Amino acid sequence: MKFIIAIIQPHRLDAVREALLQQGIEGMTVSEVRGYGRQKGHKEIYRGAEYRISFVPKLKIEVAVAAERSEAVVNVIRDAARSGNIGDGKIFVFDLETATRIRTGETGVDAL
Amino acid sequence: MKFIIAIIQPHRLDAVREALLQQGIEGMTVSEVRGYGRQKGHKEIYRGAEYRISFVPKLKIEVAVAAERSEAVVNVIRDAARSGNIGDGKIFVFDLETATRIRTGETGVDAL
Amino acid sequence: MKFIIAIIQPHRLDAVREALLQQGIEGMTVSEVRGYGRQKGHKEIYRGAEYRISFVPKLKIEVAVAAERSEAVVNVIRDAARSGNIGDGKIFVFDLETATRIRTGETGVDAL
Amino acid sequence: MIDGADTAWLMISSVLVLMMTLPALGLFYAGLVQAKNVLSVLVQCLAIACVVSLAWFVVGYSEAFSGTGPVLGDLKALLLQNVGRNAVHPGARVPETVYIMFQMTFAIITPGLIVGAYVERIRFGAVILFSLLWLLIVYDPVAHWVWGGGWLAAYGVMDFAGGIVVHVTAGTSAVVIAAMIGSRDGFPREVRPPHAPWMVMIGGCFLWVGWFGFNAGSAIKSGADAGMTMLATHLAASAATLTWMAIERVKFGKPSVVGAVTGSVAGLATITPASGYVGPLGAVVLGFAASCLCFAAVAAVKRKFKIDDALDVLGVHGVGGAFGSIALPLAAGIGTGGAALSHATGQQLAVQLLGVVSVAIWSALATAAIVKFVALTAGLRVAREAETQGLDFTAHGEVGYHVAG
Amino acid sequence: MIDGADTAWLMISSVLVLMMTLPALGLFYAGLVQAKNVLSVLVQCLAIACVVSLAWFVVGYSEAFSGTGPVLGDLKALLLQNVGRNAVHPGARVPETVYIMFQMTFAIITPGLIVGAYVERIRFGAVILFSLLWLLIVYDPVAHWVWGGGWLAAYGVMDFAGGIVVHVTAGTSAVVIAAMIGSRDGFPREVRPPHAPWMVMIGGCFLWVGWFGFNAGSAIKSGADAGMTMLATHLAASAATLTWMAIERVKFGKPSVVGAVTGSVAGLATITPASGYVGPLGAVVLGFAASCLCFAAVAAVKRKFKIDDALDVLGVHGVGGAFGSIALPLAAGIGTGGAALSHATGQQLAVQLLGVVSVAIWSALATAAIVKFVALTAGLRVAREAETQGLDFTAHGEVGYHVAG
Amino acid sequence: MIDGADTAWLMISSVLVLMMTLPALGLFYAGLVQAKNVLSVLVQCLAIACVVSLAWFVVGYSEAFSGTGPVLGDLKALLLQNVGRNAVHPGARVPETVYIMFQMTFAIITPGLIVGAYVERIRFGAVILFSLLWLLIVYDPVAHWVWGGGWLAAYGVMDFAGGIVVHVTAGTSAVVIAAMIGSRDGFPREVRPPHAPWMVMIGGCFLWVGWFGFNAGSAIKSGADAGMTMLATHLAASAATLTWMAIERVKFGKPSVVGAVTGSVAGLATITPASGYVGPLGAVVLGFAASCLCFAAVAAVKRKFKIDDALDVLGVHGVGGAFGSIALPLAAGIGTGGAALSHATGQQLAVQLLGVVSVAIWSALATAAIVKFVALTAGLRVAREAETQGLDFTAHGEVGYHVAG
Ligand SMILES: Nc1ncnc2c1ncn2[C@@H]1O[C@H](COP(=O)(O)OP(=O)(O)O)[C@@H](O)[C@H]1O
Ligand SMILES: Nc1ncnc2c1ncn2[C@@H]1O[C@H](COP(=O)(O)OP(=O)(O)O)[C@@H](O)[C@H]1O
Ligand SMILES: Nc1ncnc2c1ncn2[C@@H]1O[C@H](COP(=O)(O)OP(=O)(O)O)[C@@H](O)[C@H]1O
Repeated sequence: MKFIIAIIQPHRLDAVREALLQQGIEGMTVSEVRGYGRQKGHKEIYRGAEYRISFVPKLKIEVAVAAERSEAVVNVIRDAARSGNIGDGKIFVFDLETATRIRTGETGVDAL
Repeated sequence: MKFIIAIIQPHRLDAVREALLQQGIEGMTVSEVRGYGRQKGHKEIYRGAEYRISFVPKLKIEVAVAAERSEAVVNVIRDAARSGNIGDGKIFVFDLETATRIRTGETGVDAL
Repeated sequence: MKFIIAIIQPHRLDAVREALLQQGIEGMTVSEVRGYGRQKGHKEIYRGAEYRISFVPKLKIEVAVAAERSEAVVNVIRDAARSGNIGDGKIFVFDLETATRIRTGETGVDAL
Repeated sequence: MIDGADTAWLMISSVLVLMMTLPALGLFYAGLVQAKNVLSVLVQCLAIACVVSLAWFVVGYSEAFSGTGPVLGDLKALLLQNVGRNAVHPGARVPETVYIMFQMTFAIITPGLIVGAYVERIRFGAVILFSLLWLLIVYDPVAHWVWGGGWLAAYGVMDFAGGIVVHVTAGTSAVVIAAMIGSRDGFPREVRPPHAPWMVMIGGCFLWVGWFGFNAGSAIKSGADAGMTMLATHLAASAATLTWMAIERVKFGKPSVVGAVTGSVAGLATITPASGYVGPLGAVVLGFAASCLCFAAVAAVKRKFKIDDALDVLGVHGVGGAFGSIALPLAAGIGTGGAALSHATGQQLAVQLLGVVSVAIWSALATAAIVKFVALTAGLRVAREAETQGLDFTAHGEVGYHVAG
Repeated sequence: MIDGADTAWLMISSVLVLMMTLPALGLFYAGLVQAKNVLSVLVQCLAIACVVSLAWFVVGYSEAFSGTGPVLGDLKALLLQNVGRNAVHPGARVPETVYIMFQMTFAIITPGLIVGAYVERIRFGAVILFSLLWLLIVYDPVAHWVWGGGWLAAYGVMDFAGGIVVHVTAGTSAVVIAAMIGSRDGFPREVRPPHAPWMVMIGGCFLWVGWFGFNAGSAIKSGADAGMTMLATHLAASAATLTWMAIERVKFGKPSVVGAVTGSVAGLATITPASGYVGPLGAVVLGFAASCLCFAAVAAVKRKFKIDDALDVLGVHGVGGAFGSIALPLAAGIGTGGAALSHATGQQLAVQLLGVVSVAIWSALATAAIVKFVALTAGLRVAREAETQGLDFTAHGEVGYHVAG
Repeated sequence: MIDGADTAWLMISSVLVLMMTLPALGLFYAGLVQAKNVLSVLVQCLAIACVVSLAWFVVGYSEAFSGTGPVLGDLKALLLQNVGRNAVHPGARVPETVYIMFQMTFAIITPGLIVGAYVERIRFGAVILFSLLWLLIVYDPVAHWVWGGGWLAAYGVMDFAGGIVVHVTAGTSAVVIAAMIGSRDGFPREVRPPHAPWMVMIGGCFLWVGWFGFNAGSAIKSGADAGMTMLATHLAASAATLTWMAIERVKFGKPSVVGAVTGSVAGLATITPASGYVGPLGAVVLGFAASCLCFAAVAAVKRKFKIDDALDVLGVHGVGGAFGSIALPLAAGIGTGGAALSHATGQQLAVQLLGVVSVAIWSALATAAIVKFVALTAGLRVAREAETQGLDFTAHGEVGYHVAG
């Protein structure tokens, strides 16, 4: 199995989720993160003073998939998450040794 | 070493932490995530309009352990986190190459 | 490629970010987590009642790097994040199979 | 002659009504939107308050309350330059300045209410331009017709504290601008729930307590009338709140906070025109009916007409205010404690209907024209990406919550 | 004859006291609970306000303030149908309607205070049923005894603004219902800290400023008595706040926000019965003693009696109100500025004690019976899972904070 | 003789001004700091309110308002023991107690304003000691000079509601303590933005509505003067708010919430001394000028002088108050509605300048000495780690937001 971590623009979440659903991927975990990269942060100006906000809000999506579907899923996320701007994010793929469904104790691909 | 990521129901955190403590696992990292899966989200109704909340609040627990303890720890988490309902979550196990304790610079199992 | 996860004290973020920048690492992802470990939580006292707060706020930094830079980056983070107190945190290193830049579709080290 | 007690009561009522906009209405609305738009709503309310105040000073007060022509005031009070320091408001025992101030707070909150229609997608410049024009073209004339001795006053229309002048104008205009600006992206399927019901509740509470200044202040005198008005206002709001909760309990199984507060506001909007004319029992009956009616109206606007009047200005304020204005002649006769009508009940009913309908029509037409004009000049709606990212950052360069340092 | 100034003062005092419940008490309590119960507390306060208001209108006011029988009013004011628009309250110069309104705001906040005892675990239906019965069986009779010409008034019991009528009734009843409903899951070891001390502070501040309406409004007249009452109230609160901070500084090393505000409320509850009778120095002394006593009481309830009176209604309000009521005859004599007692000091002390004890006993017994009844009918406590998940979602279908979109 | 209406107005004004500190100023400042310091700011405001109140009771009122010596009061009102229950304030028709209360709320907010200078790094003990000494050495004498019949009053200095007494003293002292305590770690490059602009907005709104008590209450009488003062205050704030927004729009492209509210406060501070003397047009002009000037001053303090007056007390309050005090003689003559000056315009200008400058010098010198003393005794600044971790936890043992359970 593979474990995919995607860092995306927050407003692409719905698009990515729908694209994954269409691929039959029905499980995922999302969390809020802040990113630092080529996309520079922004400035906020309060009372004439500039505040540099270096980190940009991003979402992290984690999906565990069977190894053979990994590439397809990466492609799907890439296409759905792309807006064409700097800061669109990254997709990382890891090897996943075991997966367990807590409720049933099932393991492996069945647990996903 | 292995790195275990468990996605659990928020209210099972105390149970899981105590179970891990009893196993002698004294370190872990927790974060808030939102999950999407078989457990469907809920609806909130405001002024007659329905709002679908697709994502369900979950907690993510991360624990690094010596490889030989990995299976036992997975079992302990599975048992402590189970409430028997859909949405109880998953446990993922990864290979962990190196671990370093920042304070002392110790590495490997000593760093945990 | 390697994927480095560091759990650090929140107030060391700026130091770590600057140290990484000097190493030429210009991308990273940060999130808020709560840690449990040797550093015990604190007590808050309200109206004479003690409340134990077991979890301590930490930050998690994730950085993907080319395999050959991994060790250097771990060392840089370790030095920048260290305050010498219990609770300074850990650095974990994982093998990263593939990385993709969403915007361009570039993969591998180019995507970082 | 100036009476210290009446003056003190009207001054404190002015403070209460201003508090209804700054910050009560702002909080009420800001809690209902998404977290990324919380600041935009607050600053829209603030900016409206300021623009209206200056416009009121320059020409608005003259238009509405100076002279008693049938259609418009006589503009003699431009820049308030004819208002002496010790001038007394005709027919009352309070300084002219205090009357100007009190009426200004009404002029502020009325376009403020319309904010609920266009939140989360309007350009900030459009808010300012729209509110200014709307004040001069809709609010001021209507206030003159009903309260300033204009043609509706001549007909004997009764509107104690603004069912017609405030709520019918705002409600009708809201639905027009909502329809013209278009729905929020994703409406109705993907719209997000209120980001901070607790904020809605605080805003609602301050609206409630401020409303005593609104209604009981409208007696323009401290005494028995103000007293009964306050009691009636409170009882109607209580009855309406419980009714809304009961409806939700029956229909959805759970009474919500947002629903309860919406019921309070519906009750308050409904009692407004009648508050000075009904006794306690009449007030309770009106409050009960208010929630039944507004609950249905809120759903109808969204589902039947599919108009994204985002925070239900028409359903809650427009319908409540119209209903209270029309039901007033009947409600005044329920139980003891009511006041006399201008006409016999049947005739009063007809007059009230005339007032509501003519004001609604004028508000709708004029608003349509103003919105058209704003769209062509300042531009009405932000770009899709700005809407997605939220107005707080795109229009004001700020972020509402920086809790994570 | 109606006096405009007295009327204006009583109207604005009513507004201030209502604000103490909506939203001040709500915020104060909501900040002290967990984030998952923030809305439930707010809506409990709102619902209580509405239920009490309607009950007050239907029968409550009659029970408490119509007629001067020893035990209960004469019910002649049912549905307020005998209250004329221009009726004047006997013995005062304000409209009857305003007196009804002012007293209603007291009737609202008193069961509101009890919310602090049962938060985070009670069924919403139980809140409503309990508060209604409690109003009719505990509050209204006691208000009649002390303020409505009942048997305690005949004895000459002094209670300027509700030490006995409000704080002793609420405090005693709170500990009874807390004991009967049982502790929150995990009490005392695993209970979570206040989720929003900033909200506690805002609520506390609005309680403080509202309390001027509560105490100085109870003079039912604008003038010297109201003035001294206001000054005494403020000084007592200030002294109590600093005292609580000092105690915490000495005992725990750090003065906390929640502690400081708790001190303020303890001081305000304690000065309440005495506020119209003491001078500035007496007020400061009372405030100082209030925090010493209440600080000890709060710890005792939790540790000795192991009762989960979650937000310390007995320890802060009950003990403060009782102490202030009993110490009143002594405090009135400290320094200049105090007012005359009904009896000689010693005898007054005995009468005050009688008042406090008999009201505490009645409150405790009646509350026990009411809670039993509610448990058998509406059901008292939510299921364990609902408590774990939080009342906001399980009872009201909402989430307090949706900051993450 | 006591007048009920004047008394009611002054009592409610006192309530409003206290609300300006508790909680309005607290919220305004707390929203501007980082999340880890939100509670510390709130509790600093609360503690200052309490310490000042007790000090006012013990000696402060005597120092400022008892007797008319040129430099200080006669201390005859120590512990307020010479204040009878029915005493009337000389020259007015309100009880002495109410006058004491009203003036106390001014004495509370003035050191409260200075909080903005030293937030996020001061020791809590230093806040208390500094504020106490500052009250006795700076505020009380200056209040006596200008309002208590002291030497500046003898010169005919005009300061209706505290441009000099409140804003010049606070602003000057703020910049002195800011310079002496040193900048926050990371200033100016790494300082974090306001953690909760919505909280700034709520605080700002309650400051605005409370300010009517501040300014119109300063008429010490309900009537025409209070009325015009209220109107002028509101118009100046409106004009200043819009002006600040316009400047930001032009300079940065976006008008911010924090900026808009800052403009409101700048306008309010500026109109304060003049509020009782100008007509509507003069008020609008002053409001407009206020934002232009304060906008420049805020930037200058930070950039030119590199002083970390963290929340811009000098730039907004000091500069605004000074400007309003000096411009008053001119503004009173703009349009109709103004009041008479003590002297001819030119001479009045000179007198005003004398007042502002002498008070600023005294405030600066005395503050420097007090700060030095506090540094040597209580210690001024927390340790670096405490600053990094935040004062909420390190000084008060609490956490502002526990949303995640
Ligand atoms: N080396 C990295 N390791 C981990 N996360 C990274 C890394 N580089 C970038 N990211 C994440 O990806 C986001 C987007 O990267 P950025 O360089 O801004 O633009 P792009 O995706 O267009 O290359 C960043 O905000 C950060 O969250
Ligand atoms: N393929 C997946 N990859 C990552 N996380 C997943 C995946 N499937 C489910 N999850 C996480 O596990 C949680 C529970 O899954 P769900 O399908 O709802 O129930 P169950 O655990 O009973 O199978 C989800 O809310 C989500 O956070
Ligand atoms: N076994 C572990 N797995 C995952 N995270 C851990 C583990 N042990 C510790 N941590 C994380 O590291 C943080 C610091 O650990 P702690 O034991 O308190 O101090 P130290 O880093 O000095 O050993 C913890 O708060 C937790 O977030």
